[in-house]
Amino acid sequence: TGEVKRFLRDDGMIKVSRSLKEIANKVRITKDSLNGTLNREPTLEEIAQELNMEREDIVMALEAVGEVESLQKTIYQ
Amino acid sequence: MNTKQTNEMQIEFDSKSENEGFARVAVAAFLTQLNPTVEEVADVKTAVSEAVTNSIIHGYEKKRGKIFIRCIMQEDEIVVSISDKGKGIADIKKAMEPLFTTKPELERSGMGFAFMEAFMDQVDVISEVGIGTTVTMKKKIENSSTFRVSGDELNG
Amino acid sequence: MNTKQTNEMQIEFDSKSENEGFARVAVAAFLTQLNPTVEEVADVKTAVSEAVTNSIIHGYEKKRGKIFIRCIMQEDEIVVSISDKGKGIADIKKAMEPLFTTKPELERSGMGFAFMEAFMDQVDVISEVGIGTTVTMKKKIENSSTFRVSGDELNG
Ligand SMILES: Nc1ncnc2c1ncn2[C@@H]1O[C@H](COP(=O)(O)OP(=O)(O)O)[C@@H](O)[C@H]1O
Ligand SMILES: Nc1ncnc2c1ncn2[C@@H]1O[C@H](COP(=O)(O)OP(=O)(O)O)[C@@H](O)[C@H]1O
Ligand SMILES: [Mg+2]
Ligand SMILES: [Mg+2]
Repeated sequence: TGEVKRFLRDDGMIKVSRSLKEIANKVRITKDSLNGTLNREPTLEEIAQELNMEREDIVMALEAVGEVESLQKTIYQ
Repeated sequence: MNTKQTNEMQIEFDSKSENEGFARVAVAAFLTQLNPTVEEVADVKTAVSEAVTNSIIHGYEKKRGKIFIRCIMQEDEIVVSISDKGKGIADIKKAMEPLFTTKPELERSGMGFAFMEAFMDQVDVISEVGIGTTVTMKKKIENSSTFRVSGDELNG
Repeated sequence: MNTKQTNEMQIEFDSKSENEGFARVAVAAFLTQLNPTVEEVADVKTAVSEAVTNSIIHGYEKKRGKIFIRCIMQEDEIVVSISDKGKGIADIKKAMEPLFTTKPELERSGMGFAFMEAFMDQVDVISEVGIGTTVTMKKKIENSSTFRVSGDELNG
């Protein structure tokens, strides 16, 4: 089965996945740069298009690096 | 004729703290269909985390039980209900007061409901002692492009 | 005495192609508890995608129905079942042959089951015409640290 997988991946039928941390970093950079050009928070779709990814996979990558820090910002500021 | 587009999902899982992350990502992944910002996703995740943690810690007191999540999206709004069949809440009004807790040994004590109310537009709690608790939360997504035109782009 | 650690979840959602991404990520998020590699996660996501897409396109033929996913983790193995109450498969053996398809107009025609078999350790199909289809897939996670002590590292 290893061969089948390799064939499918080499054929470009399956996207080779990058590490979640790598994706999360790209998401953050893209989000910040879009924030600058749009002058507002970008939507997930805007980030997804820039990175050629699905919105759902972006959410999963963000979870991996933990971005639940908006808490302190809102409550304790 | 009802022209409103809706979409719905339900999850059921064991009341183990390892599942808190799964529950929050599942709801967040579903929410992406409303095209939220990263901040809006984080808000919903935080609220879901707090409600699920409450079901695990207070509802089932770490014994094994089932937690149920129901999500409905209607136009630009998401409605998330989190339910348990645990011990229930005797005084809901008191339970929702900031800093009120029956387990003072925990971190962020007594701020769970305050967080849910801060991050969501609306929070409603139904509970009965010995029967269980349901927390229903709503949030409008500001720049929502409502639903995706088709899922075909998924294969792109 | 059963000392095996298990964990279980179930999802139910509308058979809309927008939900394929949600389903794939929900299963992947649950799977992270077994500490899989990036590649193992990608394998499971691909297999889930194919099975869910089949239920939407072939099972319900784009009409609205419910799709059910059940995931059980037992030690280092994940078992994922994807079910629909759609039209069912008359000849399962034939359906599973590479390149066999009843909808030749689709992309990657006839390779769905081949993908599932390539990416998972085991694929079993139960189906009855007019009743529905259940695809059950298993995969061992090689370097599984079995269950995480807690989900807290997700916040790390
Ligand atoms: N699902 C639940 N089942 C039973 N009791 C609950 C539940 N959720 C909340 N409570 C009660 O409400 C109180 C306040 O909850 P919360 O604001 O989240 O603070 P904390 O969890 O830190 O105690 C809890 O201490 C508990 O007594
Ligand atoms: N859930 C399902 N319900 C009904 N028929 C199905 C289902 N899944 C697969 N099939 C049948 O099996 C065939 C092969 O499936 P698959 O290998 O995924 O290829 P494809 O989806 O490209 O046709 C389909 O063309 C269809 O006839
Ligand atoms: Mg709490
Ligand atoms: Mg297919």
